[in-house]
Amino acid sequence: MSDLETFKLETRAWLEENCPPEMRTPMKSEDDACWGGRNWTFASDAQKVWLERMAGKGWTVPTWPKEYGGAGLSRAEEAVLLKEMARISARIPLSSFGIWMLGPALLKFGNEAQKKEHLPKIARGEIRWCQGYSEPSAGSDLASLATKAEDKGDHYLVNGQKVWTSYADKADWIFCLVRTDSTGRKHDGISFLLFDMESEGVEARPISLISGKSAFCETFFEDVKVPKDQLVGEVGKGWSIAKYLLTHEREMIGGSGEGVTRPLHEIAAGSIGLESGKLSDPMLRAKVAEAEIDEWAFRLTMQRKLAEAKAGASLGADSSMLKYYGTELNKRRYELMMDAAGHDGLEWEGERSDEGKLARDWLRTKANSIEGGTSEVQLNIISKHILQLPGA
Amino acid sequence: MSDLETFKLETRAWLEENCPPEMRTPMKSEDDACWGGRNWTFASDAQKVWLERMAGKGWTVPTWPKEYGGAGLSRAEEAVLLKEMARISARIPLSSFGIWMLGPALLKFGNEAQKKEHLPKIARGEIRWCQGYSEPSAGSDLASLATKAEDKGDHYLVNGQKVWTSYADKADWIFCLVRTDSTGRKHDGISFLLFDMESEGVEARPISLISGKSAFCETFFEDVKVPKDQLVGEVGKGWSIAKYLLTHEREMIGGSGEGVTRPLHEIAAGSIGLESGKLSDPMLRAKVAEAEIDEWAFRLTMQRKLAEAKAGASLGADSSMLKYYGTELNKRRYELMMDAAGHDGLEWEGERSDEGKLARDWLRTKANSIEGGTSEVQLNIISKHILQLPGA
Amino acid sequence: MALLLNEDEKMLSETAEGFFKKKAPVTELRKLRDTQDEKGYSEALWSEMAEMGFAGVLVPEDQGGVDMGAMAAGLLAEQMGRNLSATPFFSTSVLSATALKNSDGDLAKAWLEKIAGGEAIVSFAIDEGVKHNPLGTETRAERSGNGFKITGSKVMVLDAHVADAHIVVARTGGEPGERDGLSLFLVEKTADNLDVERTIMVDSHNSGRLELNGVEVTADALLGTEGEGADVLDKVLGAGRAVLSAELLGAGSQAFEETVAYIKERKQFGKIIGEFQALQHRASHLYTELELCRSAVFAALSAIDEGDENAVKFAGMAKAKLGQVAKLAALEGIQMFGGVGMTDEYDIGLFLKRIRVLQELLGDGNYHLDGFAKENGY
Amino acid sequence: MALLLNEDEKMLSETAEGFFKKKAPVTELRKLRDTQDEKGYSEALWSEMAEMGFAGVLVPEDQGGVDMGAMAAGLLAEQMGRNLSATPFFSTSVLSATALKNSDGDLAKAWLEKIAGGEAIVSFAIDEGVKHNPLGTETRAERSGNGFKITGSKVMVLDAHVADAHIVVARTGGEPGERDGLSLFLVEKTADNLDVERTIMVDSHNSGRLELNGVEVTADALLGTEGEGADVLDKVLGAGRAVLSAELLGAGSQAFEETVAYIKERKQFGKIIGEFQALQHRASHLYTELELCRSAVFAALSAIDEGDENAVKFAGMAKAKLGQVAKLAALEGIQMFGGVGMTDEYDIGLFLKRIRVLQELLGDGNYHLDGFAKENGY
Repeated sequence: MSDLETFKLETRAWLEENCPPEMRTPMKSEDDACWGGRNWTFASDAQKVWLERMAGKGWTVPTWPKEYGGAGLSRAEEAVLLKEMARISARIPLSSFGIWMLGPALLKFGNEAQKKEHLPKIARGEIRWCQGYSEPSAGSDLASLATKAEDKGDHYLVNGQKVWTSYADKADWIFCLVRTDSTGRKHDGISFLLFDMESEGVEARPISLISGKSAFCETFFEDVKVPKDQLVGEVGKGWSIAKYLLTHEREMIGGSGEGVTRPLHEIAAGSIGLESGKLSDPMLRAKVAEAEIDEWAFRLTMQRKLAEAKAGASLGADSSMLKYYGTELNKRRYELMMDAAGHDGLEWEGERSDEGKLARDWLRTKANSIEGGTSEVQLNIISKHILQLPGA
Repeated sequence: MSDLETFKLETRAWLEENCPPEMRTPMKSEDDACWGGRNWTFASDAQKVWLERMAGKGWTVPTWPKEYGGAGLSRAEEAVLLKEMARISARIPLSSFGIWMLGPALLKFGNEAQKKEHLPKIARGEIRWCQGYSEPSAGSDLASLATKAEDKGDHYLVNGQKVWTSYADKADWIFCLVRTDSTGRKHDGISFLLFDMESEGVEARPISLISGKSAFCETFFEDVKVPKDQLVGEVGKGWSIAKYLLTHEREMIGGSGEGVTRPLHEIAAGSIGLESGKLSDPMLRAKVAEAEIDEWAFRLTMQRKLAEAKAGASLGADSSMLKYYGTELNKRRYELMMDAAGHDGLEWEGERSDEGKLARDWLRTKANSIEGGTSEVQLNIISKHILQLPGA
Repeated sequence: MALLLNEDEKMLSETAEGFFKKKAPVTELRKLRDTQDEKGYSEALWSEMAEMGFAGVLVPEDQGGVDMGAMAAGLLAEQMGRNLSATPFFSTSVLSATALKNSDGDLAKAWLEKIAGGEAIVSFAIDEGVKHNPLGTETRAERSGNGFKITGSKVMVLDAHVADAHIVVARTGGEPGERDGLSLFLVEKTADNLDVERTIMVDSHNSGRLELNGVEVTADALLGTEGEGADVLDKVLGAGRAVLSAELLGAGSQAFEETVAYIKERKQFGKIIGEFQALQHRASHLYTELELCRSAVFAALSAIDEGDENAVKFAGMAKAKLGQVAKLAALEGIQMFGGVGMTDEYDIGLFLKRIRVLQELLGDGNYHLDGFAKENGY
Repeated sequence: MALLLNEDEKMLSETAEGFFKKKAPVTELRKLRDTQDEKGYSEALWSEMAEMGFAGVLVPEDQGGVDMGAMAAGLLAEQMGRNLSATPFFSTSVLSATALKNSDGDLAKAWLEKIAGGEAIVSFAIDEGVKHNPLGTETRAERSGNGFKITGSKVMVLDAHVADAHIVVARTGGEPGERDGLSLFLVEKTADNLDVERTIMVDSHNSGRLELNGVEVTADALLGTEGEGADVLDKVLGAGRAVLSAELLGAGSQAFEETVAYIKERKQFGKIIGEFQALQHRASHLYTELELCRSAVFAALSAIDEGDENAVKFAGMAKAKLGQVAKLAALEGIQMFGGVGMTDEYDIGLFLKRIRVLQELLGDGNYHLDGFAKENGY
């Protein structure tokens, strides 16, 4: 038996024994996720037990080295683990920007002390992180950020404002882009700091969105003191860490339509019905068919680009292409779903509409082509890096 | 009886008596038009007689002053004349860039001698004109023209090349933009010259287009001598004459879809047929309906803008809007006609397809959004002059 | 066809512009929404609209209206569209007033008077399913004693929960899908066996549902001729769609203008974003589309006033075009505003929501494209 | 599904790229057109293609072919699309070869051998009306003596006038619109009562019409089972549409790349026009669409080779997508080239013409969108 086969059987057995039955049902909403952190209240014992057991195995971050709280699995072993979890519909034990974003960046750019300090706590869900990138006046032009970190000898003094910081009101620590030098090119002089959200001078206020509820905050820093050893990488070299993380984020968002599997035409038929075997609205039918074929071609393209990446080609600027098309397509999908839902889709409150779920989801998709770099920015990137058009 | 009523009755009687029966049938193609000029061969006696009689009345250019070969009619009288001609399906007696373009420019910018010399010959169809604007390296950027006219005391020496000169191979004279000064801003230093196409050093070569037959030429000037009294307006001020003429042209092209009256859905139904009362191709049906509604809204907009212009408002940059939308819509129309025509529309030669008429017309429409200022240029003009966006 | 406004219309348009900007701007809609106002509209505003003659814009002079016609109603709606004003104007003064004035009888006249005086809100209950489908009406009205007994459900009934009466479209004959057999009834809010439910909508404008569980009405509650309601309905829907198109024109134009103003100010990458040619071209295209829209709206409205035989068809064509373009204006707006456009603080999101509702009401673009093709025999 | 090329395929693709660029570039098409070449293709080129194994790419090895499958055929077609190469490849080596190899019998084998050897051109005659409509076939084949007598008209028969034989789809039963009753016949060019007319097409590639005025064929001319031709047809059309999609990918990509190259050089208003952001965004969008197209083409081709039950469906989906995007590439190209693009001197117009034909063949985008919806039960 191959090592991988052995690993599979062992994993299956362990999961069978250790995954609580309550954790073997699909999450009904974002509210069912476990985010961890200092102030986390577990929704159930099962949620707590499941996190502890998985963290104990290093399986909240299976490919991280063991000394940082991971299990040191190979990519192939990780794939087996995920497959075995999927087999029993096991929930992910921990949702975490620490795992998805900061962790990879620390592994690549952090020093030994920082890795030792932060990674295990991320792996165990003890510290919940948020991301301090966007600023009100910067928008798409991330690098023109203005939040200032002054060198005060043993610490930096941080002043400024961030926006779109997801869950800043619930996070324990923040990884944050700040300007340590404003004399040279704007991309230089940016540094990458970590600090505690309970530091004096930090305030986070949730933002109300057009879709209502929101995880986003505005975050204000007034004379926040950050010890110098909380700088990641070199001073003034934070932009390369940021870019590394942005590419990650772009791929995640571009693929966000991926999980949605119910075919549009089924949704439409369920709402407006068929006449003589065809969708009762012939014009909508045409648009649904077009969208479904585009979804098919897009899914294939995701797969193809992933396959190319696995075969050694760098995804590079193609991630912009995927981000651009995937988000625009998802917006189209929701417009069509709203068309099909008709009057029912216009409700905003009340049980019948599940508190306006479709309308709110539809509105939420409008951010797809803005967050993580607007569609316009992605098109600029394609023009510049792929087509190499002048002045792009 | 009002003067206009009297004029109407007199006009009707004169037309009844003077318009030959052969000239009372719609033109079957461009070939039936009478262009006049030194080398013109009349297609029939009727064509010759009709031109002579109309020119004799001053009705080839009804609103021009009598001393320049016109009839000095008011706009209202002209409208009556056109209506009465339409009543008996009378053909226009003379097709002429002299009438449509140069005439209005000369009336506005020419000196008395030039008006006396050229306008009557235009009115009588004795001299056929062509327009020398575009150049190969200039394209949309008309003002960057390079054809040079050097001041040689009593004459200009013209060297350079024009392109897209319609019927240059058939025209007697050309009105031509040349550069008399290349030191200042490119819009300055442009002058407006008239000269004989039989002058030494002029050569016109027809251009073969993707649609086949073409009225367009490339025109070459090598040391062409042009007497100085053939300069219109001031030296270096030719750009304002050009702009005046371009606005004329834009309006003509934007409205070029206007005359086409057969509804798209009839054409489509004639080609692919109906099933249970609906176009047999449901997807094409959706696109045809959308295009027809757009055509309706566009026609209304043409009418509305004309009504506004009549009411005293200046059309201004709105002519760019009409040019942009009208030409794009016409291209869409022909794409849909090609879709409906299917296999039949793909034939290029032979009687069955009338020598590939539809395919050639379809290809010809692709120039709509290029000639007279590209769609991109029109959108720039709207951005700048209507929306007043910065840097447009 | 009148494609230019005459002096009276210009004056009305200017008056309306000033009125709604001052009395019912977007902040008023926010207030109604954020205070969870029970009525969902301002009674004081509605009274003023009655005084100005707006409430009775389509009501004959004999019943105290100003009877200015569809073009006038459209000009008012355009300004309400620009300000997202929440009023019972559309349900009461457009749909129900058109229905009532095309039905003889004292009852109709009495309600027209109340409408013109701002004393009554009358909702118009037609739709039953997820999509607009007038001939699909299933609600039944059966003879019962001297009157009728009505049974069925209605959705997307604008201003239902604040209405003093509802005009209900029901079948006295025929089967769903047929034109024959439709009748219109006036049902007072006090009727027995009538349940009215308010539904909170994405655009924060009033809408609701009616459940008619055997509602009894007297014979004079029948508006017009029994079974021939479809003819009245044509007029109601024609006027309704044309006026909705006008409101979409207002909302779309306002969204567009606010977007253009924003991109003239917002800086990114060291440039005003309005300098980026890609945005310029999209804005210029949209400008052009909105100009086409204005022509379509004027043509549809004036065709009604001129009694043009194509009036209903034009209204549908306008609704198809406006739904599509106003939506484009909203989508371009939300994208060009970027992140801030996603926050509730900015108005562009409210325009996106309102336009979504307006384009759905009385048939969306797909419905009217299909209808246009059918109308033309293809 | 194979979304990446394996080493063999990569090598084939590179070979084909070099071959067609050298042997059958656009100038060769111009030459055929401008000399009004009677054959409309180069016999020398076709012989070379046979030697390279291209002519027999789908022919079984037993009949002298290389039997490399649909993916290989698509890779060849892609390169022909890039060069607008005029060859009998599609009619003969794709459509007819697929039909023949899915029919038993010695006759089929004999013709497959000739195809692989480059010794025969075999056209495939299916369409009869202005639009593709395989089940609409009206051409009839009636029993006559030991064989059949075929009567009907065929249009858009690629390479008809140079074909040594034609595979004709005809009804031996059923009515137009029905799937049952279709049969395929091999008709030699020498048959009596057969008129072949060459039609000169907008893309300067070979096409023609057949008039079958009671063409007599022997029983062995029936390919496959009488009345069950639709099953073979599925395979022919599936392969045909997938390969056409590949050719569209080639033509669309080439048009796009030449356009991008042009806007990097052309100056206007003192700037390289490729610097204008509006053009950049349109180009980047098109790049993205073409990437989706490549995935669709690879998926459709490999599904055939893998015997996937959805292969025919995928081919239709790819054809729908490719028709639309390649057309966009041509239209954007012609607009961005501007005036010179309208002249016959530049190649972009030839791409526009060829793409128009390719997207029409075996069903245009509308046809396949509708078919896709039907296939999925809506």
